Amino acid sequence: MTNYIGKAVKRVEDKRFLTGKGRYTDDIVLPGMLYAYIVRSPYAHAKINNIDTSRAEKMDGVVKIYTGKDIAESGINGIPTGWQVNFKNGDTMKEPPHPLLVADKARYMGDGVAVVIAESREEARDAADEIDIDWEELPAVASAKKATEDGAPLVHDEAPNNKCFDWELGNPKEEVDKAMKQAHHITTLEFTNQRVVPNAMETRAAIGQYEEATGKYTLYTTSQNPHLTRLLLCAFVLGIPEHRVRVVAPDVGGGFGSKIFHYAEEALMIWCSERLKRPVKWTSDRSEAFMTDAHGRDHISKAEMGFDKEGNVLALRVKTHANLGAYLSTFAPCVPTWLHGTLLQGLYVTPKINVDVTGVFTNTVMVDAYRGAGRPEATYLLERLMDTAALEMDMDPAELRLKNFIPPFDGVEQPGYQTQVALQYDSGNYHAVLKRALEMVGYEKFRKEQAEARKEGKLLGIGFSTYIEACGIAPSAVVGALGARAGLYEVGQVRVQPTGKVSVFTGAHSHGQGHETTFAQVVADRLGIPLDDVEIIHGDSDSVAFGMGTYGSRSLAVGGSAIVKSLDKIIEKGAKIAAHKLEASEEDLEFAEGKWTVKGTDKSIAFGDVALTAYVPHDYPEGVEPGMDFSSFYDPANFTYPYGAHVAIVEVDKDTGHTKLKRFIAVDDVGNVINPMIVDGQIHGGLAQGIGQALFEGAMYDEDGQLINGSYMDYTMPRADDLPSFEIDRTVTPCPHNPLGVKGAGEAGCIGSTPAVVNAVMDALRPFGIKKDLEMPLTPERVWRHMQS
Amino acid sequence: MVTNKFDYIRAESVDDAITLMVKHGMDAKLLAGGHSLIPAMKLRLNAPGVLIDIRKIQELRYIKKDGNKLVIGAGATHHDIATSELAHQTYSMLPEAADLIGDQQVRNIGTIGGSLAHADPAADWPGVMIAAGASVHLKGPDGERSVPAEDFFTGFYMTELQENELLTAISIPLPPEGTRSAYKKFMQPASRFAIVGAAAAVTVKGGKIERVKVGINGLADAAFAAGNIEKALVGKEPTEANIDAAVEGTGADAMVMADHFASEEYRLHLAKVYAKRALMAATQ
Amino acid sequence: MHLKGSHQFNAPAHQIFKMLMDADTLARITPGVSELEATGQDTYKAIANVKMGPVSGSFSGNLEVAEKHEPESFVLKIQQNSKIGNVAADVKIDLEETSSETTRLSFDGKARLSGLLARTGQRVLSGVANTLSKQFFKALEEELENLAHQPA
Amino acid sequence: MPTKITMTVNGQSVTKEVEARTLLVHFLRDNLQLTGTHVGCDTSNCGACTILVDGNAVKSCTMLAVQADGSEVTTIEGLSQNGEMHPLQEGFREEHGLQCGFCTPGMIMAAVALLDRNPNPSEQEIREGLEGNFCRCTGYHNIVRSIQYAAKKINEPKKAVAS
Repeated sequence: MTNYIGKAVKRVEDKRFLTGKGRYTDDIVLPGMLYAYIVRSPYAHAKINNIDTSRAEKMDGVVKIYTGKDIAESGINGIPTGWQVNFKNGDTMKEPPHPLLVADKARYMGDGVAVVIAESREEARDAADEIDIDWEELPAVASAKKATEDGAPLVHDEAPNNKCFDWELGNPKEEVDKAMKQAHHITTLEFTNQRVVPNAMETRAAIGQYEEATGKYTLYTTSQNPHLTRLLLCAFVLGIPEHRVRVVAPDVGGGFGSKIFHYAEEALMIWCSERLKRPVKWTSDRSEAFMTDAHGRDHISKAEMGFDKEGNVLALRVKTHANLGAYLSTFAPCVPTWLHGTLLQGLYVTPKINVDVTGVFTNTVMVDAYRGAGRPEATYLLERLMDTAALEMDMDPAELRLKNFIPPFDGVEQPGYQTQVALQYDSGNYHAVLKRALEMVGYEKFRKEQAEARKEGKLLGIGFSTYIEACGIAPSAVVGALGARAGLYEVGQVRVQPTGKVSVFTGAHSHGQGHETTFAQVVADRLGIPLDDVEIIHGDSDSVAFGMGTYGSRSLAVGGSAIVKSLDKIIEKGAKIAAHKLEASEEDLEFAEGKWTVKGTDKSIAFGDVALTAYVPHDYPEGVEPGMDFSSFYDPANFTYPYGAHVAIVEVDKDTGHTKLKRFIAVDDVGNVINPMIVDGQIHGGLAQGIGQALFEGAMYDEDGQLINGSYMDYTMPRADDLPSFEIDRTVTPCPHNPLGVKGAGEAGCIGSTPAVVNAVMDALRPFGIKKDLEMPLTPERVWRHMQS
Repeated sequence: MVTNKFDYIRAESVDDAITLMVKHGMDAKLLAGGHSLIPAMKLRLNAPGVLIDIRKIQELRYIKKDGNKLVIGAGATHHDIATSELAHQTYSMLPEAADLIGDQQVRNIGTIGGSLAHADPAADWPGVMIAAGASVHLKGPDGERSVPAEDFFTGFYMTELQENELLTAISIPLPPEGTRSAYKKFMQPASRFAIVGAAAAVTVKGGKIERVKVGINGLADAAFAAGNIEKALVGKEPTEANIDAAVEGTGADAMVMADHFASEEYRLHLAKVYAKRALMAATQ
Repeated sequence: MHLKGSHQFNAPAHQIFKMLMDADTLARITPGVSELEATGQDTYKAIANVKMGPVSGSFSGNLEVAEKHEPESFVLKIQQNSKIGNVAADVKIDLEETSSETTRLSFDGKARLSGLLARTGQRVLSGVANTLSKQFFKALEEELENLAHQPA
Repeated sequence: MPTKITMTVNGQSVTKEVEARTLLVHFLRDNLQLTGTHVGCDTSNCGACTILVDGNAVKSCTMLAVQADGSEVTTIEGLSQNGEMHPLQEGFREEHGLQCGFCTPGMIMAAVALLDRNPNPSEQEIREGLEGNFCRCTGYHNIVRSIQYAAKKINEPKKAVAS
């Protein structure tokens, strides 16, 4: 049996994780390894008058202490950003330097100031306490909106009003204003899409290893994106030769975006190792992770949606202040613009849309992509508008959506759908997912139950959300035109070994997504060989030609397609060899079930025999090279556009404001599915994170820029008993432009779920009037206060 | 994740622990379950020079009936109490509260003595002990003494424990017939400590409340007995209306805490709601 | 963090005011303060040891008395640094005579925390503040009582 | 001042000298190279470091190695017997109860203790029993299924084994 696609194949990577044999960065111990501890700013904004390391240097086991001054003096460039978004007037965005350690001034609580390197973790930690820093605290600003006001503290002198860029997309503002004037009803929301902390369970870690004898550098790092890290490290930060640099991302314990980016600690460990000629390891504590891992979301938005009398959407107007943090992280400028503004069409035929975004520096840690990246923010905005509008216009929220959906199109017979905000959707049947969700929830029955419950004073609520996302990032030419400083293709190499076993090298990286299984299914299925004969190799820049990593639900759509391209080349070459061996013409052969057969006969040759012939080419077709090893670069023709409908049912405790999520229904369309078990798992995880944002999570900076809930004692992570079992289903609308017809599933759950939950709470609170200005997370006190007001 | 350096000594007995405390003075800390102390030490919020480990002192780990009292050794873990039939028979709020502390891993290691001596105002045991009318037994170089739970908690992490004194046991008078109890807790969602916890022990005779005791934790800087409720309910029928009226004003003269999870106003509101829930559970 | 509280004392305002202006007394009654050394007119160097439950830290820094309006009010400006974080506080203290022999002392101000204390201490901060102010009031009361019992 | 400690880890007796401040999790990872036990936080909340000490689930980041002197310790590496996966390990694989694998060892060890005390837990009891363990990947849905799978397997009549 070699038919693997669409089957819930158990994961091949599980055995090592289940037996404690996973190999994460912090598990790695190299001979002679030193340990680094990074001293960080306790202030959000402060001048460094002096650093005295003399006492610390004398501590046991201390090998060396470097400060920001050492970094500055060695002339290292800072960490660059990978995306450029210019001002509306054409001026280049502000891109202040982001040093590995700061020398003059700290710009967020957690900014690195010095690194202590010692023989042991304990000694490095002890010595750090003996460093004396003379700080001069400066006024700080943490809110994106306040930061743009006149007189606000400046994070970087070169960015007046802390503006990094301002940006606009969609129809001209005047057209949208005109359409709004004709609206029968306008729903307006002003809200914060709060800052959340990705919180992958494995904290970041990095080991730098420089070998003097060979001039080789190795970086072991917790990265979703090892090749890009290598490129940035070599070409922009340290100026070291890329061909002598190996970046390894071994087993990585979750990322959710936060490990896509090139972080200062990675370059710092390499730099320290080069100086000390010994490997140096840094492992983040959780408290440190809260302060220094890039956070997600943090938009302050005003959104207005105009409707005609019948409830048809006429126009959408959005103004967003996006917090970028103190420096620009790798994808920071792209997230609130090209991953947010472009998704504001949603699933609706809104004829006029204008979105205006200001990117803002603040004295907080960097903000960048977090599961969904921009798309959850867009979805939250649209779906809160939809449910609120339905309440205000006294319409059914499901009906209002069905009325405004873009009609079905498959992208083959019917063309893709051109939005007002730059994208062209590939294929979709949006009515189908919502109708299926309504069926699963038993909508009419629920409304009756709700009415009964209300009579008894119980607060039951139902909330909807439908979403679309742009995944499979992305056509290089398109993203290049939008400001990306790299291409976004993927690399897939298939190496058939002489015995017919297959090694596959992918530039995508797996940190929980199960590539080692899903990709192997694709390969085994196409080649007609047992799954066990396929090995997927990823995460090591020395093994894999190149890669753009895993994020934006792109691995299978882009990385998988690159592998398919190479498989096609293998089969094509195999046919030449098979034809020679079978003394037939290529056209007379067909490849199926792992063998080439002369059509209409029982003459055939197995894949393994062809492989062996390719490596032992004694009897071989003329003009054909020996070996079977092909590498392909796949650059997609378009993004992919998964979509779905989510429904939440909640009960609010009238006495305390506590929300209990009772049911969660998700119907997603992620295109074709290779491994339904893995896709379901991706959806589940995304749902938990999206629900987490709605009800529990939120990083809180006080007005002095202090992160005041930087530990699990104060930052609420969703636990098993906070969540119900999920009820999920899907429809399948294949992607018309990639060979697998897949769209991507990693972010779907996280994008759709947040507004569904918030809408459900608002619906539960309906007996108290129409509530719309409740901020996430919907903590019991906030909900209780709303019931009082 | 790295504590400061310290010396570790395992005490073999209660007397041994006291001798060690006298010897090492202010620089020493007792280590029971360690689930408050060790995390603080890992963050370097605390750096004692000596840890005296009392976790393995067997003479401290018991739950037994002694005459008309239930006596719980300070070394009994939360799990021990959660699964103790004896504790359940005495006051069902004992295992009920034990089960709401931390998580299974914490309950396996954390001890009642450690929790009471630590006196975290958001911990669950203080309110329960007050409602149970418990006495806390202390032993020091000058001998033994006992303090009513109601007087034991004096402030934020502060108790009647004097220097070099060890909390050895808690004794709880067996309740009169017709007594029921409950502990209800509104959790801080991240740490799962109590934002407000209310323990109620109610004795009903002939349809009237003969005795009632309510302990509240989480609300103020120390757990306290809600005297207002006692005054309002004794002699009354345990009806919802009477309970509603009785919980009014709960915590009114307490120094109420506030943080980003719950403001003073909200905490005061919750105190009423949870006092009522505990009372309802113990009477209805 | 908002700091707020008040307490009634059995002493006239000027007496309390005088007492609070005396460095030795202030060092004695301020919880945790082990040393208060004058560095100039109304400015002090202060060393404090705070031991409270899970937290134990040695702080050092400055204390300044500003905006003095004897005997009605003054502002206490405190900056204390430690390995576990820093505290900066501005607290206005008002003394209002409620009768010839009684005075209500109220304080109102803001403490700003940074570093580890800010990040991990939120759950305990208002409790710490409450207890410290309770201790302060109690100590001041005792100090006033001692004074009353001393022969004039 | 290093202290000599002896304990039984996964059935083998080990004696080592450690600093008093060495956490049990660091002892396992650094001194015994048992890196299956992970560190996910520094406040004793996440449970990634959960192991069994004398049969009880504990968070090894909140216990000193010296406190475990004389104890019997089981880590994820010691769970399979004679090359056979424990029903929980099997359950997590069958029901896709893991993704990135980082929380998995702690989650499984917590589940071992959970089933030990309650061999037939309801879904709600499983969810409550996992309150000391965070997973960021799975949304817990399949972890619950995995534990149900294992419970069923453990409670099956042992005839399969006997034959």
